[in-house]
Amino acid sequence: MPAMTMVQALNSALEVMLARDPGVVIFGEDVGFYGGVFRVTEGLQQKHGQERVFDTPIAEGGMLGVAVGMGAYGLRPVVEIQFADYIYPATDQLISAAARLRYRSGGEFWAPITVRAPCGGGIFGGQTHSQSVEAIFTHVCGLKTVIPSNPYDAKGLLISAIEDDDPVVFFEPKRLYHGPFDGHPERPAVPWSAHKQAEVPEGYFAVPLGRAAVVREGAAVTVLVYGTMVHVALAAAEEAGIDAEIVDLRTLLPLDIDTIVDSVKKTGRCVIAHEATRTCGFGAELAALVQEHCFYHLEAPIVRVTGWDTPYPHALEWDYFPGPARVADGLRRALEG
Amino acid sequence: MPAMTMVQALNSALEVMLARDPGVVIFGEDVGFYGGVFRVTEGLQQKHGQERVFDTPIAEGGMLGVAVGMGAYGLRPVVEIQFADYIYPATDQLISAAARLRYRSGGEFWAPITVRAPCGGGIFGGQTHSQSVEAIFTHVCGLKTVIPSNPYDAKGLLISAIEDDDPVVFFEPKRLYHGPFDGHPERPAVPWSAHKQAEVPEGYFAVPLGRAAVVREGAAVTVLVYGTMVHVALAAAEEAGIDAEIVDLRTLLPLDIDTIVDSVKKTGRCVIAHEATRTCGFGAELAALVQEHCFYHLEAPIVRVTGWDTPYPHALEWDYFPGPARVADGLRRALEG
Amino acid sequence: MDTVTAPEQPAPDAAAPRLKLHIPPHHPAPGEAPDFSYVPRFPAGAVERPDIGVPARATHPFAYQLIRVLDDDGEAVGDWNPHIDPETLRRGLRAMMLTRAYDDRMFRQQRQGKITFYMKCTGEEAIGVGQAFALAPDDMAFPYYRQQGLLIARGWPLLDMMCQCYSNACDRLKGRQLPVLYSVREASFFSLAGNLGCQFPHAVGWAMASAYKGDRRIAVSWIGEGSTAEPDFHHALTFAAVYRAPVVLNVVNNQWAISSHQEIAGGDGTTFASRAIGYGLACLRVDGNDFLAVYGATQWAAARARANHGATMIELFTYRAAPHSTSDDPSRYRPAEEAQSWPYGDPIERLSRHLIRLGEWSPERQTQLASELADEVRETAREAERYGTMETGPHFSAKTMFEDVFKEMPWHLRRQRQEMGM
Amino acid sequence: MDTVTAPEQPAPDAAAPRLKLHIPPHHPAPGEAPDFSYVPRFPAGAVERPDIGVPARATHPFAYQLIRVLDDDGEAVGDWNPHIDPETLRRGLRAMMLTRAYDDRMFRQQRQGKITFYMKCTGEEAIGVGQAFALAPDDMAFPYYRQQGLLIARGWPLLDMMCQCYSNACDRLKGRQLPVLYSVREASFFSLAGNLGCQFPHAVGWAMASAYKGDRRIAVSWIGEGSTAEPDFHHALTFAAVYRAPVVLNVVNNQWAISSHQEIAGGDGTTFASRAIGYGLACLRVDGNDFLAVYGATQWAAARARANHGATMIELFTYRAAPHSTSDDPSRYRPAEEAQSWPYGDPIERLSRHLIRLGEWSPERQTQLASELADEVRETAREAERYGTMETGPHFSAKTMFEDVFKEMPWHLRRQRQEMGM
Ligand SMILES: Cc1ncc(C[n+]2csc(CCOP(=O)(O)OP(=O)(O)O)c2C)c(N)n1
Ligand SMILES: Cc1ncc(C[n+]2csc(CCOP(=O)(O)OP(=O)(O)O)c2C)c(N)n1
Ligand SMILES: [Mg+2]
Ligand SMILES: [Mg+2]
Repeated sequence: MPAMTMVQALNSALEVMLARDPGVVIFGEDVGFYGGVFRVTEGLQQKHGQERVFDTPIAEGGMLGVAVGMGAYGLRPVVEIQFADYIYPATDQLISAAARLRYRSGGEFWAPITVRAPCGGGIFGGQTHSQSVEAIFTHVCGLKTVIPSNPYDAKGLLISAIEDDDPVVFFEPKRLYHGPFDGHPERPAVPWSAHKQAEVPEGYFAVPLGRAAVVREGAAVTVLVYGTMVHVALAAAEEAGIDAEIVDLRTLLPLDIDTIVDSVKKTGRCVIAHEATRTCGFGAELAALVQEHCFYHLEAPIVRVTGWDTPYPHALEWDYFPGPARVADGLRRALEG
Repeated sequence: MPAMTMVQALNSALEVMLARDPGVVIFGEDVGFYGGVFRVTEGLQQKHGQERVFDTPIAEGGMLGVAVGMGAYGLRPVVEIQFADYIYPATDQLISAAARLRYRSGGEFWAPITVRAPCGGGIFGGQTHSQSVEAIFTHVCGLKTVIPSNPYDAKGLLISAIEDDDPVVFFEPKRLYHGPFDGHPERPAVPWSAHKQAEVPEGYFAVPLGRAAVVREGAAVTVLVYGTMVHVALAAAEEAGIDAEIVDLRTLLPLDIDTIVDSVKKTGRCVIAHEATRTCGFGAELAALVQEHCFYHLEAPIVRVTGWDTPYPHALEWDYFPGPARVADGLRRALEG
Repeated sequence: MDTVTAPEQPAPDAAAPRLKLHIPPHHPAPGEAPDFSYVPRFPAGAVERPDIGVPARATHPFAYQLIRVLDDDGEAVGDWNPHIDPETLRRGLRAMMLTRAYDDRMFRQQRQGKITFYMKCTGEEAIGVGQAFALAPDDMAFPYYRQQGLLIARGWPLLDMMCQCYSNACDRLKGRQLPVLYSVREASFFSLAGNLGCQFPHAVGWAMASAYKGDRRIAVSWIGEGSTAEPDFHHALTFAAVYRAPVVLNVVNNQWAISSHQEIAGGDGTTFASRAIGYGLACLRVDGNDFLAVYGATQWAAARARANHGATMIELFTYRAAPHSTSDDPSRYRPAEEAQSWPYGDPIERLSRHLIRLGEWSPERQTQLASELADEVRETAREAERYGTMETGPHFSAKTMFEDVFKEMPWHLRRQRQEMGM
Repeated sequence: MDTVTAPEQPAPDAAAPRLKLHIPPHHPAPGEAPDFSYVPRFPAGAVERPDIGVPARATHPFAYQLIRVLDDDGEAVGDWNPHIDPETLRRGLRAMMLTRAYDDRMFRQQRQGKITFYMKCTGEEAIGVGQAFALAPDDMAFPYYRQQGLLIARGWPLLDMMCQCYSNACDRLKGRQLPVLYSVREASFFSLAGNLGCQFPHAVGWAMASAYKGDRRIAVSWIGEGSTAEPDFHHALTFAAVYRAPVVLNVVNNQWAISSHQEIAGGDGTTFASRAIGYGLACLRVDGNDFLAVYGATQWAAARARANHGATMIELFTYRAAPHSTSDDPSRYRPAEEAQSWPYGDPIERLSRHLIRLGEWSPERQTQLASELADEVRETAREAERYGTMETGPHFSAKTMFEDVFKEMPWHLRRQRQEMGM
C-alpha cells in the first residue's frame, strides 16, 4: 500500500468519490484550477472537469447557501472553507438551513453536504489562520463533526462524510497535512511516510463515523484527544513514562461514548486535551459526559489541557499551543488526583 | 419603588443610559418608531430623537458591522437582534471583529457594544423563535454573556453591559417579559407586579457583571440556573419538597465561580438546568468546572436537565421545555446519586 | 524633497458645514393621511418587451420603469400582455380569491385560538398565483412565507395546508413548524424557513444543479424587499451571475417590513430591481397587482432561464394590505387607509374588472364565487379540525420529536427519548 | 370553471435545449500568452467631472468608463486633473517608491526566515499613496492588507511597521498579529483584520458616528474585488445608502484573488463600480495605476462626503503584480508576463514620466532616489532587527498573551496565566 500524506489521502478520497458518484461536486475558494491553497484538490479539476470541481466567489455563506440547494436537488456538494477561521460567515446557512432542513421539512428534504476546513495552529498563522472552532458546531443539533488525525482515517472518514446524507463538518488539522506532529516544533519535521497510519489504500474504503480508536492502550489514565493532539498526547505519555490509554475520538458528533466509558471505567482517571479555547470547548462536554457515566469509577478530577482562552497569538504560538509538557503535566495531575 | 415588568425594566435601563450618555445609540429592526416587536424600545425614539434610536435594514451582520465602527469612533451602540435565533448572520462580526478588536490592535481599539436578543421558548414560536444560543458565545474569548431572570437584574445588568467597554451579548428570556414563569403553562399567567424582584428604581443603578445570586438557600443540592430556568427550578424545589440551594448565574461569562464552588462544596450535589440543547450547552462547562473545583466534595454525579438535542418543536413545545417535573426528577437523581 | 507626506492642507474651514446623520423619517404616521407621492404613476403598456435572448444590459432601463398590462379601465395593453384565454384567467381569478378566502379564515382561526400564528398575503395574490400559472408545475419554488397562493395555484389541497397550520395529527410536518411554514416536495415547493433570505441562494444552487445535470427545470425564488439587506440576497445574485444559473429571483416589494418602510431597506431614490444591474443580471420591474403583467414578466424570465440566457431578477411592486402577521398591529405605525389608497389597486378587483370587460365575467358571478369559496374553505376547515387543532390536539406524539434530526437517530437522541420516558 | 390550476401546458419540447452549467474558464493558463482582450483601452481625459453635489444617478454612467488623467505620453489631461504642484508630485513619487522598496525588502526578509509572512502591493502603490495625499490626515482609514502605502504616505515610521512584521520587542501589537496586519490609531489607520471584508461596514459605522457627532472627518475603506462577494460588502453599501454616511468605499480591482480571476468574483460583463448603482450610491471607476486620476477621484468623493452628499464607491482598476503573499506561487495559475503586459502600465513609471515631461524630474534622479530609498530601508531594517526578529526574538513575554482579551482580566484568564506558570 502506498504511503500518503494527509493531503494526498484527502485528495484521494475526493478523487474516489468523484469517480464513484456523479452527484459529487467540489467547490470553494481556489480549489479549481489551482487545486487549493493547501493543494488538497490538486489535479481534480483537470481530471474531472470544471463543472465538478470549481472556484467560487469569496463568500463562505454563499457556498453553503448554494450547497443546500444542490443537496435538495440530489447532488452531494463538498465545500472547502479555506480556513476554519473563515467559517463564521457560513454559520447561518450551516445552522439555520443545512442542519435543520430534514427536521423542519418532516424528512422531505435534507442536506447531504460535507464542509471541509483546515483547522488548528502550528504554522504561525496568527489568530485568523489557527482557530479550532469545532465546539460551535457540536452544539448544533443536526450537524455531524469529524476531525481525523492521520492519512488513513482522513481518507476513510472523508469518504463516509461525503456518503452521509446529513451535513458533516470535517475539520483537517493543517499542522498534520505533511507529517505527524508531536508538539515539538524545535525538532525536525517528520514525514508521514514513516507512520503506519500513512499506508492508505488507493481505492474506495470507509472509516465509519461515530467510532473512536484506542491508539495506545494503558491502565493508568485515559486521554481523550482528536486531531493534532493525538500525536501530542502520545509524545506526552512516552516522555512522562505514564501508562496512559489514548483514545482518538475521530468523530466528535455522534460521539463514541462506549469506547470512552469503557476506558475511563478501566483507568479511573481522565485527561482531555484540545487545541481550542477551554471555556465551552468540546472538552467541557467530554468532562460532563465522563462524570455522568463514570462518576463512581473516577479517582481524581477530570483534567482539561487546552488552548488558553485568548486568540491564537502569532509570535507566542508555542506558548499558546498545549504541547507535550502541558499534557504530561495534566497526566501527572490526573494521577496525583 | 414602582413595579416593572421585564420589558419596562429594560426600557427604563435604555432610557436612563440615553439620558446619561450622549454616546449611547440604539438600533435594530423595528426598534425606532414602532418601539420593537416586544416593545422594549417603546417611546425612546419619540423622546430622544431618531438619530439616537432608529430602525435598520434587516441585516444582523450589518448592524454589528456598523456597531464596531461606531464603537471605534467612541459611541456605545446598543443593538437589538429581533430574536436570538437570528443572530447567526452576525456571528462573523461579533466573533471576528467585536470580540477580537482590543486584542488584535494591542488595545488601540475596542468594541463597547451591547447586543440584546430575546431568547428561549414558551410562546409557541417554533424552532426559529425559541432558541437559546448562549453557549456559542460563551466559547468565544473576548465576549461577555449575560442572561437576567427578573426586572431588577434586567435593568441593573443592562446598564452595566452598556457601560462595559467590552462587547456584551445580553439575552432576554422572552417568556419572562411580562411575568415570572414557573414552567406550568397550564396555570394562569402571573404578572411581575406580585414579584419582589419587580421593584425597580426609576433611576440609574447597576448590577455588576460577573456576580451570581443565591435565590434560594438550601443544604441538600445546588442548582445552577439562569433566565427562565431560575423560576422553574424554584417551582421544582418547592413541588419536590427538596432543600435545594438555587444559584441564578446572571452572568455566564465572566462566571462567578466562587459562589458556585462554595454552594456545591456545602451541598455535595449539583444539578444544572438550561433550556438550550444539551450537547456542548453551557451546562457542559458548568459540569466540567464543578467537578474540577469540587471533585472531592461531590457525592453524586452532576445532573444536567436541558432542552433535548433537537430543534424546538412548535406543537410539542411543552415536551421539549425542561419543566418543573423534569427538574424535580433531576433533583431526585442528584440526591439518590 | 525628502518627505513622503502630502503638504499640510489648510485646516478644514470652520465655516465648512458639519456632517449630519440622515435617518429616513417614518411617515406618514398613523392618523396622518396616506402619502404615496413617492410612487410615480406609470402608464400601462408603456414598456417594450425585448427578445428573451437580449444581453442583460438591455434590460437595465426596466429597473426604473414599471411593466403594467391592465390599464385603469381593465383593458389589457402593450407588449407584455401574455394573451391568456378567458378560461385560464377565470382559473387565475378563482385561485386568487381562494387564497384570500383561505387567508381570511385562517386569520380568524388564530383569533379564536385554534392556531398559534398566521400570515396573510392579502393584496399580493397576483404574485403567487400569477407566477404559478406562468411557470411549469415542476419548476422548483423557493418561496418565503407570503406565497401561499403559489401552493394553492399548483392545486395543493387546502386540507393539507390547514393541517399544517393546526399542527394536528395530519400535519405533514409533524407539528414541528410554525403555521404557514409549509413544505411540499410533491408540489416542487421547498421547505419554508423562519430565517429571512436563506431560500434565495438555495434556489441558485438548485438551478446550478439542474444545469449541471442537463435538466430542463428551472428554480424560482421570492424574497421580501426588507430581506434584500440580508447576505443571502447578495450571495444569490453573485452566484447566479457567475454561473449563469437558470433561476428567476423575485423581490416582493410590498412597501413594508413589519413596521419599517421600504426606505429603511434602501429603496429610497432607487429600486430593488436595480440591485441586479451591478451584477450584470437581467431585471424587470412589474406591477405586482396586475395578474397579466406578473404572468407576462414571469413567462419571459422563465423562458430566458430555460434557454440558458441566465438569471433574471424581478421586482414585484405591490402593497402589504394585511398586517405583517397575527402578532402585528399596523395601526401603531401606518395610516389605516393606506391599503385602499394604494395607487395600483387590488389584484382581484383588477382581474375581475378585466374579465367583465371582456364579457367573460359578471359582478354577480364574482359575488357568488366569493361566497362559494368562503363556504368551501369553511367546510375544509371543519374537516381539518376533525384531525385536531393546535388548541385541542391531537398532535404528533412527543417521541416523534427526536426523529429527522438525523437520518438515523444517534445514541444520544435515543437516550434522551428514553429519558423522556418513551 | 372550478379548478384553480393553470391548464396543462404542453410538455417542454424534447428538442428544447437542455440546461447547461456555466463555469468561468480559467485562462490564460501559465505558459499561454497574457490576454487582456477583456480590458477596453479607455483614453485619458475622456470622462467629464461633475459637480460634487450631483445626484448619485448622474455618476452611474461612470461605472462603465475609466477615469484617467495621465495619457500614454505622460501628459496630464482632462477634467479630473487635480493640478498638483510638482513638489507634491515628487513627494507622492517618493512615497510610492519607498513603499515598493519597503515591500521588496520585507519580502526578502521572509525568504530569509526573519519574518513568517509578507504581502506586497507592487503595481498598486498609486492607490494607498495617492489616496492618502487626497484625504485629510485625520480621515479615518479602514484598509485591508494591501494599503501599506497609505500608512507610509501618512508619514508613519517604517521602523514601527517593520517591528510589527518582526513581531519583536517593539511590536506595538505585542507579537499577536500576522505581519502586515498593522493598527495605528495615531495615523487614523484602523486595525487590519485577517477576515476579508469586515472593515467595510466598520467604515460606514464610523462615518455614521462622525455624522451623528457633527464632526468633519469622513471614513474611507478599501476592499479587494474578490472580497466584494462577502456579506460585509453588501452591508456596507446598504447602510451607507440608507443613512447617507460620509464614507468613501474603494474596491481595489487588481484582477486576481489569489488564483481566482475577477470573473469568479462576478466581474464578467459588468464592473465592480456598477455594484453601487442598485443601492443608489454614487460611483466612479478609476485607473488605479494613474496617481493623478486616483488623487482627483478621491478628492471628489471626499469633498462630496464632507458636504453631506453621501457615500461614493470607487473602483480602482489595477493589477496585482506581486504574488498574493509569500505563501503564494502565481506561476501555477497565470502567465509570468502578465504584469508587464498590463495595459495601464506601472504607477511609479507613469508618474515619473509625467514629472520628467514637466521638467521637474530626470531619469538620473529617479535611479538615484531608488537606490537612496533602498539604502534607507536596509538601514531601517537593520535598526529594527536590533529589537529582534521573528526568528531570533526577543518577543513580548508570554504572559502578555492574556492581556487585552478584555479591558480587565477576568479570573479564568488570571488562573490560566498562573497555570502557565506566570
Ligand atoms: C434573519 C431574520 N431576521 C429577522 C427576522 C424577523 N422578521 C420576520 S419577517 C420580518 C420582516 C420581513 O419583511 P420583508 O422581507 O419585506 O417581507 P414581508 O413580510 O414584507 O413580505 C422580520 C424582520 C427573521 N425572520 N429572520
Ligand atoms: C472571510 C475570508 N475568507 C477567505 C480568506 C482567505 N483569503 C485571504 S486573501 C484572499 C483573496 C482576496 O482577494 P481580493 O479581495 O481580490 O484582494 P487582493 O488580495 O487581490 O488584494 C482570500 C480568499 C480570508 N482571509 N477571509
Ligand atoms: Mg416587505
Ligand atoms: Mg484582488
